[in-house]
Amino acid sequence: MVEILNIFIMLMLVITALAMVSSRHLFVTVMLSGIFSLLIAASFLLLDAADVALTEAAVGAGISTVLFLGALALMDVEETTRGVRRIRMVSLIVVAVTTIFIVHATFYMPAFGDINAPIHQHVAPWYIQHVPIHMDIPNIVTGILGSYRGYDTLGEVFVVFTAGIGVLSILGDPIKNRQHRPAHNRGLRHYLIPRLVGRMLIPFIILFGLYVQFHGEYSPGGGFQAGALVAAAIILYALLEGEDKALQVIPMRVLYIMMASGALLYGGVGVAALLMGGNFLDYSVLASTPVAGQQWGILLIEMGVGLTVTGVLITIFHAFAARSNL
Amino acid sequence: MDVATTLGWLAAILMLIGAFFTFVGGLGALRMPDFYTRMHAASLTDSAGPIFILIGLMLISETWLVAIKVFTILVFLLITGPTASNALASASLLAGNKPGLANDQSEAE
Amino acid sequence: MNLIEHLPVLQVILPLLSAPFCILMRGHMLAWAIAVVASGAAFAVSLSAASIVADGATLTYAVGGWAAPYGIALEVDAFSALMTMIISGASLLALIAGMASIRQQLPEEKQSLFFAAWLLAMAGLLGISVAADAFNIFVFMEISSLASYVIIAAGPHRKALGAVFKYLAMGTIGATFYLIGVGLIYLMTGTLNLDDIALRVANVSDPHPVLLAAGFITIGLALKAAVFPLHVWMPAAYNYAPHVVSAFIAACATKVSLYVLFRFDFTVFQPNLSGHEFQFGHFMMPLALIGILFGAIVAALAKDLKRLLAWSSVSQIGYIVLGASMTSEAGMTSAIIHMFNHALAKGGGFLIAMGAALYYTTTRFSNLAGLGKEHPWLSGAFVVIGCSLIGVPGTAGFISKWMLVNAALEQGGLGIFIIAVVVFSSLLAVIYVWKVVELFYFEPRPEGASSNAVVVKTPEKLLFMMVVMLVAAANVWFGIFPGEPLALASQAASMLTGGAL
Amino acid sequence: MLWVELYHYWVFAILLMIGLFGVIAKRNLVKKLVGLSLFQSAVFLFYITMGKVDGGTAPIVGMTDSTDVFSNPLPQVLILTAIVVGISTTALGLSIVVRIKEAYGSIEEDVIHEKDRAE
Repeated sequence: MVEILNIFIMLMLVITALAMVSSRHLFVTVMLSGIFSLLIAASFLLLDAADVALTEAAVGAGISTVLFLGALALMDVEETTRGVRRIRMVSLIVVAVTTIFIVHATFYMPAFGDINAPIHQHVAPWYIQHVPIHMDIPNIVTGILGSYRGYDTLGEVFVVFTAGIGVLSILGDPIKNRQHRPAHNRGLRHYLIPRLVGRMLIPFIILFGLYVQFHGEYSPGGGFQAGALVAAAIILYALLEGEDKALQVIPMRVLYIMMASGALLYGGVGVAALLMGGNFLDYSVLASTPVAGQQWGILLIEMGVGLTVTGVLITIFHAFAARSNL
Repeated sequence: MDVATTLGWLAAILMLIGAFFTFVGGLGALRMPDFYTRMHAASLTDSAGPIFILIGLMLISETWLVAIKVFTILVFLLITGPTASNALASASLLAGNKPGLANDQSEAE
Repeated sequence: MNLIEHLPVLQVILPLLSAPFCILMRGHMLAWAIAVVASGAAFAVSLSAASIVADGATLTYAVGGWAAPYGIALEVDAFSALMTMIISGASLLALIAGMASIRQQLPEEKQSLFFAAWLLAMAGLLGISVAADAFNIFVFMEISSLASYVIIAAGPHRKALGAVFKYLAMGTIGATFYLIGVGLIYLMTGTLNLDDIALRVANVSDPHPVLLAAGFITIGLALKAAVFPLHVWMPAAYNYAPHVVSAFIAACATKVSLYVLFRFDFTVFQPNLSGHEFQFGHFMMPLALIGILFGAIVAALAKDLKRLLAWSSVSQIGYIVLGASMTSEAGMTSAIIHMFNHALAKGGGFLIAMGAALYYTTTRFSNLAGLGKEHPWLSGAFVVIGCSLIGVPGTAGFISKWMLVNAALEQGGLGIFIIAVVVFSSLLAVIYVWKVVELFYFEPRPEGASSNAVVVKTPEKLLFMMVVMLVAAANVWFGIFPGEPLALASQAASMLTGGAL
Repeated sequence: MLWVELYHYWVFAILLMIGLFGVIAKRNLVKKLVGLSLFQSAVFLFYITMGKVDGGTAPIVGMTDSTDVFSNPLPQVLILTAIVVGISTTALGLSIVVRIKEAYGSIEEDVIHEKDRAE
């Protein structure tokens, strides 16, 4: 039964992808890419990856679509050139050859779902066995993400941080960009119903974000998903009430501090472990018992992730919005 | 028939009804003549379909917690769906997209 | 706390954690100071790590206290120590020399963001160099790439944007190809730690997916390393980046991708896949040879100093790949020592382009004539660095060419052909360097040519000239006394090819 | 049956190639970015697919019976990181496209090339 659902979603994925690439209307392409993200999130859920599904839904279908739409507000939404025929032929050949190579190799891969495949025999069972012992938390994904591979996650936070300062550096400070124009942007003030409903929803979204943040050790979720949710709530506020209002609630200065302090909090936990005699990011030394230390460490670094992600996503939104109203 | 089986059958029927509404909504969005009628079809059935499907799911959920969660989802869907349709329609109207009325059509012919 | 023990991780986190402080500081000079101090600290760490590993030792570090393969391991050996020295040294020198140029090209309010991105780019490159985990390499590759896009896009010309977009698209494809390769390896072996992969890849049920992985990883990294014919993003990106960024990125960015490629191929694939040495050599060598000639020819036709240097990089990367494609210890030594020597020469070359732009606004040839008379020291330094690019005896470039020719002689009949190509491309290098020298010394300054775009303050000028002289002197010094880098390079080469025997 | 065991990988290959085609062949910069994110999504699917165990559940201890078989958590961790990297790249790419549009008045590569050449 699940297999049929799987095949159905896979088919939908391919169809959506084809439509995305072939549509000449960019708006359609972007909306289809949002649908694609939701479909692939459903597929992740079927494949037992709840955390990934939550992230993909929040990021791919939510934030990414908002960013694309913000950028499209500035451009022609019609694709005018079809491209050079020669390039299309060359890319078709490249693509076809690569596909043949991959499909050829799949025949020698372990079968889908085979528990005897090497990946289920080495390393991964150790994690499943040791997360309850080392950290005593139910969500194994959070345990690996926060501690065993915490250094990767540190890198991930800095990737987000880089994107934040990158967009600011490329598009310029939103406040300065906004000074050049009259404040005609009032959000959706004249739309009564969306405004009322939206305002009612914002507290719930933030509440859910906080739940995802602090319940990440027990259920799917964590700093990144929570950050995306809280940022979505603030972005919704900005859409309803206008960016000026949103910038009054959380000024740019605060956003700068959020971006930097989240990354520093994460790094700081690592350095604290270093100073207390452990290796970098070795949370075991942070508290009286190693298990408590691990739990504190994961809690703190997840907060760092949440802070940075929230700050960066809101900043990126403001940076785009300030441009598109020029 | 014990209670569980009855509930199961009831849930199946409710979900089928919900699926039917959703399907009709999709059909309407494809076949209706202009933007507003299409949106009307999609929006109405997008509220009706989930009501039946989610109530069906609530009937067969194993614990109360799950049922409450599904109910919460239903409440949010009932609030956000129509709001989105409203926003979409007023945006379209604001952009100058006039509804195609019956007499307009006769003029066009 | 024993600091020596923590050297591998300090190497990365010192610049990484300094970056957020840069954006918290309002003053741009303060951000510059943080960047300089962090680069200096990273350079000091890399020097002390290099002194430990020079005799073949390896520093390993388990991040989070979790032993590999469960946790992420860091490893510093001779090869990575050399890379970290190149990266942090290039960053330090470029930052010190670039004060005036940054002021010329970047608005003040953007500078603290610029320095933060700079530090992140450097930290990413350093993170790749010390990583011993296939996925961790991907993460830090993305930090360095994203930050590089940001600092290149800071270039004042609008063409910088197009160049960055192309770089972003191709860089992401390259990184994703690498990710696919890592995924395939993980699928077949169940591990991500490089040493563990090397152990387990020999016992996989079927080599086909591993071969596909080798293909994806090689192509992905070759894309990021701008190996011919995947170099198309590189000349424009180097050309339109801010001058100071060109000097930094050109010295180290593509070499780090090559470093990952070599490490992966020589320690994971070649010892465990029969015939893979042959495949690697015969895939890379023709590309390297064509790249060497093609890059040199386009460079000889260039009409802009930065463009010339960028295309010369295509050619010089060819030399590095050529050395590696012989899959012998001598060839690998020549490749690694050329990474170091080319960083010195190319970094220096872009520093001089920066100086020229400082005095004459642009680096177009039509605008640079007569530089030799007005700024004799600067053009003198270019002559030295140009000699190093050509490979004149007595300069650093000669050492690597000499090693390359020696390695080629081991290859028998094919070696003669290789040497012929190397000699011919050196002649082309003479042509393109001579073009600039002629321009500097033998052509009069055109009437009405623009000059002195910004007021260069005396301390800035002193620092700049000091760095340029230092780099020029290093080009000569390491040509006469190549001891330390050569020791590291041959140590690294024997470690890499030792696995292949 | 062979195809049931492998079709997930084939879907990955097809999606990957649709994305790659979008990046290489399309001349519109936004389209290229959409292709790029499609290309990355395909890789996410590949990783998650290989982590699935038949009859397994999401790797959360104690959600259901403790004797459960869990799907492999490690690819999920890697993909969480990769998704974040993907959105960061997209955001940065979009901001560059916005600047290109302002500088050139177009986001079609051919038009941009022409304007560059005209300079």
